[in-house]
Amino acid sequence: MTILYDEAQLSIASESRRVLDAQYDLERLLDLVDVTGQYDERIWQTAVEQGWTALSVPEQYGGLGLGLIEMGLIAVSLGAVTAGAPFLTGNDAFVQLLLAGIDEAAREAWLPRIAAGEAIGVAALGEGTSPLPPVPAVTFSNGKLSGAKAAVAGALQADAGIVWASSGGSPVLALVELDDTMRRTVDSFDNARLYAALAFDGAPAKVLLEGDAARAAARHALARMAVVSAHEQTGGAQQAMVIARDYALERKAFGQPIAAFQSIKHRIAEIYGLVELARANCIDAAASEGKADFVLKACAVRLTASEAYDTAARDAVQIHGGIGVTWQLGLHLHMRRARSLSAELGSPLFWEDLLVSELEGVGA
Amino acid sequence: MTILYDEAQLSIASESRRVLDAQYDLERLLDLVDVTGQYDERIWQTAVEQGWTALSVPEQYGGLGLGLIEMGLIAVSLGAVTAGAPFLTGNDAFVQLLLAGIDEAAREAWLPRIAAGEAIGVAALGEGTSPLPPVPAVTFSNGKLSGAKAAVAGALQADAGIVWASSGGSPVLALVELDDTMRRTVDSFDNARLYAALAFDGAPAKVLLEGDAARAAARHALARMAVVSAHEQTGGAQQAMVIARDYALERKAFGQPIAAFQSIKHRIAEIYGLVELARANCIDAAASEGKADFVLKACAVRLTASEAYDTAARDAVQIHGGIGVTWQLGLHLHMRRARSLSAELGSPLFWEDLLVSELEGVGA
Amino acid sequence: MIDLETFRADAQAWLATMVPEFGRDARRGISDEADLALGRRYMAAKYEAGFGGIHMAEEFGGRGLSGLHKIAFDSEEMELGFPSGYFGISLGMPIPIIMKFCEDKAWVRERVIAALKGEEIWCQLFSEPAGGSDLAGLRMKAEQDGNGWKLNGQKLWTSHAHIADYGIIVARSDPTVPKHKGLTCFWIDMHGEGVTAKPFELLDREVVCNEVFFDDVKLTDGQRIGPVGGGFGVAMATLMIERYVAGDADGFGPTIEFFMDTARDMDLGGRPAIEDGRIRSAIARNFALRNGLKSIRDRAFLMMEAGMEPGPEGSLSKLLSVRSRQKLSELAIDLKGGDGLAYDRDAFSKEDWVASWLSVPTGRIAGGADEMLLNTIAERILGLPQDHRPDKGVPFNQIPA
Amino acid sequence: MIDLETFRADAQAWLATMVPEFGRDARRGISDEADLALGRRYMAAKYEAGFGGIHMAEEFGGRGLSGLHKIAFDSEEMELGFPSGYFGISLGMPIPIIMKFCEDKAWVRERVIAALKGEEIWCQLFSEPAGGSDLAGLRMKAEQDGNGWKLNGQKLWTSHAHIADYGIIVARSDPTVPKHKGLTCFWIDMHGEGVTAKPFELLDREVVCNEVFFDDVKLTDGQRIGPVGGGFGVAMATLMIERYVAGDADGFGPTIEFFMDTARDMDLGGRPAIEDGRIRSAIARNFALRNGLKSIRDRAFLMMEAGMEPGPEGSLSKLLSVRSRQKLSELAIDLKGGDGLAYDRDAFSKEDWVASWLSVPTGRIAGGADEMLLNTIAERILGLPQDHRPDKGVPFNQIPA
Repeated sequence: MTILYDEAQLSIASESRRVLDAQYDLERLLDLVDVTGQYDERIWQTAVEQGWTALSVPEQYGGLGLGLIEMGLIAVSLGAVTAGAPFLTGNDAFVQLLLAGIDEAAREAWLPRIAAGEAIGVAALGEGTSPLPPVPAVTFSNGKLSGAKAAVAGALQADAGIVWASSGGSPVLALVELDDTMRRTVDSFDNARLYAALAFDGAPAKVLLEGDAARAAARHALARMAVVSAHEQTGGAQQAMVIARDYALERKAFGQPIAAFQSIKHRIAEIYGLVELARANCIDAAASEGKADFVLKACAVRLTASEAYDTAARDAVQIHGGIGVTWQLGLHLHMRRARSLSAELGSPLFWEDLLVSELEGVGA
Repeated sequence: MTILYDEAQLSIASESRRVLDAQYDLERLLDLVDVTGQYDERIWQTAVEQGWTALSVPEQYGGLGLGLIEMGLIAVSLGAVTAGAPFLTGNDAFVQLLLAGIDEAAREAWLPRIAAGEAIGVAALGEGTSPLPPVPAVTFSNGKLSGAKAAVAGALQADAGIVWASSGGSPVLALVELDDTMRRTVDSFDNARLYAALAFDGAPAKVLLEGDAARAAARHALARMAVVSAHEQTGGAQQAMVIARDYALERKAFGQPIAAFQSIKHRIAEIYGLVELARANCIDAAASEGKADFVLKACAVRLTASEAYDTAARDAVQIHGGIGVTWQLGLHLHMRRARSLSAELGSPLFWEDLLVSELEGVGA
Repeated sequence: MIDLETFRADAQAWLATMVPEFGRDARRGISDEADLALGRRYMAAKYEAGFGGIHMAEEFGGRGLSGLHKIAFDSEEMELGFPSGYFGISLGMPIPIIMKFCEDKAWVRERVIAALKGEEIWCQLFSEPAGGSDLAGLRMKAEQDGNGWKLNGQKLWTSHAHIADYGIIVARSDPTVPKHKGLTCFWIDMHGEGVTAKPFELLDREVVCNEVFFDDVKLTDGQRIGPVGGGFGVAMATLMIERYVAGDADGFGPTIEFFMDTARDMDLGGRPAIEDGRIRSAIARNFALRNGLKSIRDRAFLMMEAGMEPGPEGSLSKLLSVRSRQKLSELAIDLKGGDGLAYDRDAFSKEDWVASWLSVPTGRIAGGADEMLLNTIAERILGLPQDHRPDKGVPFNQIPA
Repeated sequence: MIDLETFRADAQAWLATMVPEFGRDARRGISDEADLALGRRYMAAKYEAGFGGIHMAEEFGGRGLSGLHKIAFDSEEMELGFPSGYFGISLGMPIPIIMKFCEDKAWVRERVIAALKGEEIWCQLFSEPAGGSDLAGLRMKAEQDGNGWKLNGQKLWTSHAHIADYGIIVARSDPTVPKHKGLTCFWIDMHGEGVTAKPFELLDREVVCNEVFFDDVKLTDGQRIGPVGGGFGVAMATLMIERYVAGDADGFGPTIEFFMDTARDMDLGGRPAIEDGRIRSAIARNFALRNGLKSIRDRAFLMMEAGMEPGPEGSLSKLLSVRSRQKLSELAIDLKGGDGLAYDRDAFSKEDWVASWLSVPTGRIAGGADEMLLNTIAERILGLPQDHRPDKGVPFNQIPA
């Protein structure tokens, strides 16, 4: 893998953005903020039609067999439009974990449906404040799962999940079909993320991996989710920056565009720096999959992309002044999404610790 | 105590500043940077003449019996001129520890001489990276001290020290007369601080306090040093800010004073905020002596004053552009002093931890 | 005059008795209309109890106490979440302005008492689409009309206009002179012909602000406040009146103790988050900031009590406290992970991290954007030059739009 | 062309053999003169070994390799602390300029080879007391004098002028036109009549910069570079030439691994500092920053190799890396407490926190102050407007001083 995008990749980037821009509907997105259980079905339909659900599924299971770089480029475009369909990251992690697992039947059952957009999967790894607890409190025994998982994005509408659980002192990854009794809606400040806590009360499940293999696969899946999510954050950050820049050029105060005031001008330049660092780390991390330092690179991009999106969203609102804090302008969608993407995969503190552990050669 | 200065206090502030400004000699201060063992004797002579050495010594021992507020005001003035005589903080801590101790003979021997400027004392509490190690490595037994103390400001020229040591598992504060065999010069980036590591090899010493009483007195002395030093930092920060402001008003680029560019203008306004927070915390901490939350308030002012001085010094240099980094302009004296005051009494991390422990009611 | 501590104790005692009827819990889940009605009842009770016009003269039903007494009451009241927010601007700025500038004193007395009792609400119509920070850039037209005036144009960001009975407005009476010089101030009847208030939602769905449209609104010259062309001065006086209102070192968000509770409850790598250096740093830095701001405020109070003019450092409070609250709220939400994502629409911004975080952006704009506050500090306190302003000294109608 | 990795291996091998004679340890404690002499010997050896003019044509003794090869060599060389700093500007800007603009090619060839061998040193005389950031505001006078020119005035910040043999200078040849338009560029003999270089010390006592005084210095018109009045363009070309020189994601300070070693050795509250959240945060944030900058640089190299124009994000490296190094250096010194106060004047800024910290302020100014870099990013990349410039379009001699 190289950190230069090739022609095909560049066309994925521009084409996905074009398709999404054409369907951008601010009113619809604003409607999704307040209600639980709804998402932007048209965008997801587009994702299916465009083959994005098939992207990372191997060809033998009806997919396109493309890699993390391509997945990331789609995520950048989805991030830019604060897409109201939260399945990309979870679906991809579900696919990765199935591929890592030992259960060929499960792959054959699920991967073609995922690729075709007929089913949606999630990875339910986190509990409480940790996106990957060393010893999960959810237990697996006698083919059944018990216990609760923290808010999982997309889980309100997903068909199946792969769950990080403990089985007699050893970790497992277990595949479970989700039904409504297991989902507890989390009413959030960003409801288009479709958050649900998952509560298992003896739900039947199949073990895909156990022990060290499960731990390695879960770590990899978490890192991969972080990288996909970082692309989404970077897309959002870039878009918030562009919105802020355009407004600063157009809005006048004291007889000149506010962009001529260095407090505004330099702030946008600083955001540019954060966005470009995030983008550079995105490319680097995506190209590192399969290498020994993939988790390390995932930590690096997670941190820079979170910082970029937080700063861009916060400052874009501030640069807009009063109009920036109105409901109708919708700039708060970036602010909400920056926060939800940051909180849902573990705090910066978790990722800082993991990064240093990786540098120390300890691992999580 | 109130957080409003009274007339007498205001006159201490203005008079000390007037006296010091009149004697300010940049060349002399620059000369002190590079050589070890020298300090600005004229400034110290002035301090003695002005009664600053007598300030916190009780009247019965020939002093003025004034409090921390007055001591702080002198420190602000000394900080503003990056004074080349580093004895104020150490001398004051030496006095406080003698007063807290049980040895009246030692008080009678030392306090009048300190007040008269005939002797100089220091408190040697820190070791390695800690300004007050819970279990000091320096030991006291059979009337003798053994072991080493980290760089102590003023110690190259001090006559006596009070040392934080361990005696059979329990802490003690011990008074020791310093001779040249005990001093190991620390060649520093701010040599006017007269740093020496103290290395005791069976030096005769007298115990002033032991056990919990020693611990309480040492904590108090450290907090008081932090408060005096914070005043010095605040004086330095304010001065660096004023220097930066004046230069920004005078220096032109692109046809206008550089102060008209918001990157400069807002930065100076931000420094103003830090300086005023530091000043407000100074007054509050000095007025809190004797109250239960004195250590807490000392932590707060230590943190804000360090941040104010660091930022003011760093930004003042940056605002000056090229001229700011020349030796001859001497603005680096503030940069050096900001760093030396920050490093010599323990890192911000130590003070953050101590502050939270105090809030939690745990203490150091 | 009753001493401050006795007064504070009286206030606390009275406020405590009001909690069941007006406190935060009583307000949960009720409609906006019901909440406003509750607020009016609370204001009436407050007036009745002698806490309505604390620092006003007795002719207004006030107690003639000092501004410090009022601030003491307000600080205590703020912690309880009473429905008094509808009346803050009304009593804070327009009422003092009419007391200072209007000549018909009987009419003024009626208005003041009705406003103190919560029966009438005033709003302040300054900002416009083309100028929030740039007040003097406003475009609302005031034309001579017989013996009176005629208003046409639009205001924006007017808090509570949709529930207001009266308003103070600044309009451009002469576009041919430089922008600061062509403004005139009036009071208006918000129910009058041609005035239309359209409330809109902020990002947290709160409905406070309005667009207000003026369509040939007729005023008598008696509604004019201050001289023709003197509107900028009146507006500035308004903005200065409440310079020393009760600040909040917590930036109107949760306390440090609340953050510590959050951090104690959270696990971080197998230990309570409060044991982590980064969290301790956040606690320590925020404590130190707030302690400094409190010390600045206390010193200002002591100086005012002693008849001195407090220092300009009071202007730091909103800038520093609100900005730092934003990052602390983000950290708290992230720290809570899955739990941090949940949102309770009825939560109070001093007791909930998401509510706090959602309310910060408005706080960083309202009452002066950060950038304007920095300019004010730089120019007024430090003597640094004004920004370049191409519109300076140019007749308003010759400034390019 | 030799491939990059083979070339890098060759370079490493050769550099390793040079360490005993020219490495950091060999330079400790020797005089400035001896160090310069050592530097000249090193440059001669480098030329001899074929690493002198890596990307230059063979007529100059070069190898005709790509810019990437040169950058690869420079990165390897930088880690070893060789005395090559005296020749960096000389070879980086003046030499390419004379190669590009001067017509006497035989003379140019002589100069280039002498400069590559370290026998001659060039300096670049741009900044003046009245203008560092504002290059076009310079005041140095160039007057027509018979067939030639006469220079009078003062330059400032000229690196290595006191050891230089030649210089490139920009002077004002016409004060009656707007400031960008009245400048002309020349090469000069630094040993010539009327040229006086006065070196001065920077805050870390390093002697690199000079004031240079010009007192009726006579030049022939053959020393002119570019057209009369075209000096600003030549100067800009100079500044652009080395846009893609080897950056250093560590900001020319210690590596992250070095910081980790520092933090492992330090006690913090009874545990190694590296276990503390704040230290882990500093490590992680700095790693992520540097990793991003390295990725930007690698991508630029790949694009150049592929014949594409690299993106403008390359301009972020100095701004972000040097600024972050400042805070990391402060933290490291504070963390070391008593030990942090010690200062070794011979220490290298990549291997010592105090040396690093003392060298940062110069790094934040040299090659463009942070504020100018932000302006450049904002204006050139993001299309934001220029700052207000009262001097724009005004004849130079009518701009108020």
